[in-house]
Amino acid sequence: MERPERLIVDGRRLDGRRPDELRPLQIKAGVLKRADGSAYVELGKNKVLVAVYGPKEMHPRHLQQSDVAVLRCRYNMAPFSVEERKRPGPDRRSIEISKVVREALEPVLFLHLYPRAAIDVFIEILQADAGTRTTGITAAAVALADAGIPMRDLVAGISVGKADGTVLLDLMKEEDQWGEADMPIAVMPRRKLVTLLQMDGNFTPDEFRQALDLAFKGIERVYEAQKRALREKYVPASEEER
Amino acid sequence: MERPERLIVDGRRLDGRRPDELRPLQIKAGVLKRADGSAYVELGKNKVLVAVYGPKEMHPRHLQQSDVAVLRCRYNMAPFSVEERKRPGPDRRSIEISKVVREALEPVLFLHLYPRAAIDVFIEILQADAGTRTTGITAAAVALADAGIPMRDLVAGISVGKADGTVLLDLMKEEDQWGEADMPIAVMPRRKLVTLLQMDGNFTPDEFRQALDLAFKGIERVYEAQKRALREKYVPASEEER
Amino acid sequence: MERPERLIVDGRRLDGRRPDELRPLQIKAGVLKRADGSAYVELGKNKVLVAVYGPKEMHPRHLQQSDVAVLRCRYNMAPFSVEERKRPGPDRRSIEISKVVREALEPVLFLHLYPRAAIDVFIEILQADAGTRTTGITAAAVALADAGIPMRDLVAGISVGKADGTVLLDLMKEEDQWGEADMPIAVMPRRKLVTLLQMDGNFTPDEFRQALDLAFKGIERVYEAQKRALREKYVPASEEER
Amino acid sequence: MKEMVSSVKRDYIVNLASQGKRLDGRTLDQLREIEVRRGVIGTAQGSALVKLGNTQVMVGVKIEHGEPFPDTPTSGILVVNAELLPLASPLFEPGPPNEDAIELARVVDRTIRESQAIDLEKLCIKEGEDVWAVFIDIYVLDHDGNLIDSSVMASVAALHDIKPPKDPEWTLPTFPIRRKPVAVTVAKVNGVLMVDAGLEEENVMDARLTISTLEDGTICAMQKGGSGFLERREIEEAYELARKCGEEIRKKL
Amino acid sequence: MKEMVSSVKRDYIVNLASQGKRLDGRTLDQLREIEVRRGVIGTAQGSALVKLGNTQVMVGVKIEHGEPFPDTPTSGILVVNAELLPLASPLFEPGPPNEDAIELARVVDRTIRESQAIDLEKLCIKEGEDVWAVFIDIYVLDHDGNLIDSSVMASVAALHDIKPPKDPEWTLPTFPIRRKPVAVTVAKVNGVLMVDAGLEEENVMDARLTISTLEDGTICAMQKGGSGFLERREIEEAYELARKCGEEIRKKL
Amino acid sequence: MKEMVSSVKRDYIVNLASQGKRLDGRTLDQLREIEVRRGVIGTAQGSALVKLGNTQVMVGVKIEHGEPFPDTPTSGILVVNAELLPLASPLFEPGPPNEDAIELARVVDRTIRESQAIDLEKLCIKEGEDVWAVFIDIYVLDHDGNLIDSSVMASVAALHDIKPPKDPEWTLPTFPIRRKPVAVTVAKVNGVLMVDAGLEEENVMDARLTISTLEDGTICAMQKGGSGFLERREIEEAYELARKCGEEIRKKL
Repeated sequence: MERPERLIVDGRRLDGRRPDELRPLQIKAGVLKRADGSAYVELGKNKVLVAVYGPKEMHPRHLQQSDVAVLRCRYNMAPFSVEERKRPGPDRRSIEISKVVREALEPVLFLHLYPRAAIDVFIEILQADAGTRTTGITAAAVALADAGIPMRDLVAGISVGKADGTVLLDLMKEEDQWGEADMPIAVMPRRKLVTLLQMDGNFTPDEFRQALDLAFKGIERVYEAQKRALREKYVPASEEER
Repeated sequence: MERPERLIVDGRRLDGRRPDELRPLQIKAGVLKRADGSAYVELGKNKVLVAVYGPKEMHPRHLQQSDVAVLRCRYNMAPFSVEERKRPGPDRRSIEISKVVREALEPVLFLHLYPRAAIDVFIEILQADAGTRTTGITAAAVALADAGIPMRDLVAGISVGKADGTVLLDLMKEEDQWGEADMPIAVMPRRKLVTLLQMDGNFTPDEFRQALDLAFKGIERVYEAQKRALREKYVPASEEER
Repeated sequence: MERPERLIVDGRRLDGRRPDELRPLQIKAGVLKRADGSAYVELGKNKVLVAVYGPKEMHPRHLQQSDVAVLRCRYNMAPFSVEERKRPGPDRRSIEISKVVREALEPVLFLHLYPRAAIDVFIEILQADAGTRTTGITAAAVALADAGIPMRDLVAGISVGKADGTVLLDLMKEEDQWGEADMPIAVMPRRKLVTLLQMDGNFTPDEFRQALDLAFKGIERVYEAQKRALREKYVPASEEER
Repeated sequence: MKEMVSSVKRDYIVNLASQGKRLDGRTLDQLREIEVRRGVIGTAQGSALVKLGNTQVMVGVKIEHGEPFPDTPTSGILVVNAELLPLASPLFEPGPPNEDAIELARVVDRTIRESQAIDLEKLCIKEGEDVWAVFIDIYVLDHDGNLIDSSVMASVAALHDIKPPKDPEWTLPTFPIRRKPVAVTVAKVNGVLMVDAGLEEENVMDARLTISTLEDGTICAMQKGGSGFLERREIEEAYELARKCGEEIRKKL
Repeated sequence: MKEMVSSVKRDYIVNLASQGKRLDGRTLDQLREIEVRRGVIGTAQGSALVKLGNTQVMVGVKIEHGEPFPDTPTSGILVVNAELLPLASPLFEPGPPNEDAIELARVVDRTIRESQAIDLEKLCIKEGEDVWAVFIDIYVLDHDGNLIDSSVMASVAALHDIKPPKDPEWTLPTFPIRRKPVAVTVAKVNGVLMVDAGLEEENVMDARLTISTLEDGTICAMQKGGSGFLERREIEEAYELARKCGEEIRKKL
Repeated sequence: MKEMVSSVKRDYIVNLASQGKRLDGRTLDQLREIEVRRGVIGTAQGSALVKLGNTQVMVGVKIEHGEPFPDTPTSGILVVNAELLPLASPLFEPGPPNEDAIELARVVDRTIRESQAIDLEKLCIKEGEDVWAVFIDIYVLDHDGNLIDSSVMASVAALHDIKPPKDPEWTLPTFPIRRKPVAVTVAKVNGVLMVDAGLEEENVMDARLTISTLEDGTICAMQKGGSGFLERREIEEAYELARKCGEEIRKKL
């Protein structure tokens, strides 16, 4: 595909969004039978499924921690999730993402409640269109809640970036590919604490501050959608109307 | 190599056999010193060596089963056993075959007699010419008996199939490659219980029944050869003549 | 690079050495902070760094030996240590060398003093120019001494070989590549006991004896340099002058 | 890989079976509810999500350029891969496909390949050099039993969903798929045969026999599994079940 | 992978930090001593050994022919690999790079790539077929904390040390390196921010934020690490520290 | 990898050795019975089965097209691989070759390569592009000691058994094999040297020295193994044993 001459025309992005607009976001909790908790999220063309297992006994035993539960995360892309078929199995990118996603979720969990246990979070990217790691975090937080695991707060993720010199919320694939900067961020929304922050490209100090502003705005909306999804699962519709 | 115009001419196959005829079959028990039991089988151009170790302590320990012995099978082709050198190590085909071979042997073993133990069956294909998995099973049963492991029955294997529209016993390489169907089967011969059954190609329901008939005929002959091999090893020739 | 017509002209080698001359040799003990012992050796263009850890608890536990410590050696080449970038990770050559290096060091250690323990020797070839395994042994012995591990003797390594029909001490890259024989050797210098001996190429029985003679001469000089390096580290310069 | 089952549960299932009954009220020859959704993944040329009771399997098919095998220089390539994702079961672990995943992929492969459902000869671009490679990736999302049958369903549905790739070298009007092979796995529980075993039934079965058939009743693949044995009579009964239930499944695809 | 720390040691470091002090007497915004040695490896096109306090990192750069990626047919290739050698720490084990080594390599990669320090477009030999591949191999020799910053330093120093390869196809006068990106990692210890954490400080930190900047203060890469969180205020403070210390480091390169 | 030996057994073997005797009645410089069967595998170009006492090693040689190494564009390729099959010993485990298997393959490789037994220069088809690759696969079937010597025997016998491949590009009348290098491994048991150690002797030996020689006594490869040491005198004695027994072995090949 060729890069279009401009990614932003008259203040509108290729898909018609304004710079501070999110793509359509749908979250559903409790979509799998076997998993202890699960969630399915669509953000634009991203389709992400997450399952949580645990707290459960840690195997192999020598990885048990005597004072805390161990959180394990696996971010994985389906072979058919991208334009060119991806070979199954972890690559360097997915290993790094699995690590930062784990570190983005750890701050909200009470891991000391479950010494010697393991909590597993499996993130499957079924269809990818930029922002998969942050969408994965958004889904993982809902799946953890669905599994009934006590949490200090949810974690919501979103990406901000820059294209054609404009700071943008929630990059789509074309903006990620041809834009000038990409900054995934995850936040505990209640107290606005940042648990994941990565960036590549270029930001002036001023653009960086704008990007943070925009990110916190986007996080609010993601958080609302997360809460709605959990309410939909646990509060019967009729009861909610009262 | 080019496919010959016909695989069966005047009711005779490329090597002169009739449709219901086996290739020459030779079985020898107890051919290795270190192994607890062993057997060597030649079926036509197939050359197969099998060793059995066990029952023995299972390592690693976390794979022990508290109520039964674990049977482990490894089907492996020598790099020089086929036309084009095969890279050493397991591939998807050999992993699948190892599984179905194990499931073909399990029904005759009294695994509950040896809790926490392991029984290892190593099948090496030294020269391959179609029908290696069933020849491997035939050899494995003899090797298990040679190891003195109690068995309900032997297991005998053979392949049936179809070429030029004719249902055939014991496919050779050319018939396997250019024929229309291949059906490996393993049977506990005394009560005619099927422990392995696979098939690919195409069979009408009627051909399928013919194939089963032919298979059971072939199994009889394989069984006779197995018993002869075990007798040759354990009954001194002179004694047998009495 | 093309092979020069002659590797020895007027009794002098490409770098001006006589057949029985060593390349410049520098040894430094205790160059790393984290390691329990370490050494850095330059022999000609070879640059080798060795770290020793241990005796320490052996993990994984099932590899513990109830009566002795286990010595583990890893010989590894940096990707940038050779002309064409070497892919990281062990290859067959480095696995074999790790084994013979371990067997070259074991005779000087009192492994029965540390049952259930492990001693790790990590040999990193930072720049390679023939003779890396023997240089690695030379460095490893100093690093073991630096770690305070009791030893019967040091072990000194050197390579001898043949080029243009002349038996040579301490082959450099060009002599190794285009010469007729290469024989790495490691010796416990005090009693002249050989702990590593390998050879490839061709030696008449007479050349072989010459090569051994030359090797023992070279080992003496390597041993002197090893002792000097250990003295430099442990005896303050001022004190030594007294 | 079987899950542990309590002996009470085992006895209960076995008892029911001997009376021709099952845990979820089905008859022995009754399938669970089947839901097939096509076109679920936009980045795949073809895709489908199959729900068979609570079992969920997604399949995505990618079509790319590939080099033909030397012995079939004019034939397209078919690659089937199955991932038993750790999301789908507490017993599935991350890592390369184990023997269960490999067996699953290979049985699906044989069912599709041997049925000649895909006309691979049409997928040649340049003899001996360039052909179309068809990658079928089976993604098991939720495991409640009978992965073989549901994976064959999802694969066949995804193949029939294929939109040709946007590539100047693709010249066919449509993807050359022409048949609907269907696998039916018959489980043997204490001597009783039943179709479409749920997970708890699978955990107590002695053996299983998968029979893949075509519209006309032709068998194109079989696979026995499990540590038990089958009598000849049972094999012939299994074929009848496979034929009957296969027709039912085929209507959904 | 964190090492075990006694609670006494932890309390001591935390206490010092709350008073703006550190174990080795530094201030919170003070780097350890930096020593940069270039040209240490003759078999590499460029190399450098960096000592940051007791931490030692060697980098060797090799330049070889390579095939360009299909989507960037005129662009050279950059490959960054990091080895946490078992020589460097009792916690590093032989084997393929683990998640820590991969993260390290990828943060260095992004810092160099996104800064456009190397003009990759100049490294094309023949469009779509042959380009120069630049291999940066990071060799961690002694681990006393702050591997990211020291690895970026050693990589940038090695890139600036490059002697073009002796190859008839190399036609540039020099290696096309034009900038000096610098990474500064800020550690958060019990709410206190400090730069260039030593190993013992790293072992008790809650989180870290690496910010890579260029001469003009532009940010080209960031990476948060650790199981803790950061407030927005802390992120902005970290940037100021990164800018200030970055300039100091850049002078050494 | 050594097997456990009881101290009684150890003492017995050591005692015998000190009297110049051995478990199976041989003298110290006596080989076990050697049986060499050629042409045992029809799918290989050359093959041999060697029995050395109860030790059994099979070797199959395959000849295929290959690409030459850049630095030897006119030279054929020799690849030696050894598999310590789990059939052969309770201590051999399935999996990729461990250090023992790799050492075995590499000692055989050096013995054959350095003896120039194969004229690799004759195996060039098209300079820099296409040469013959000779794959020697060593298959250890039954391990009763002295795998190196038996593997060299079987490899050399298999090479001398080669029927040229049926390939239009093969133009030589015969396979260019011209020598018979032979390896003799001398074991040192409590200071006593003996040839062709059986498994039980290997399990108590301090060290071993393998010396590969040619017809004229030239040494083409050596390898010391084991955790012990050798005196110079022992090395020279080992050479004499290698030369003497080598001649004996060569007659069988």
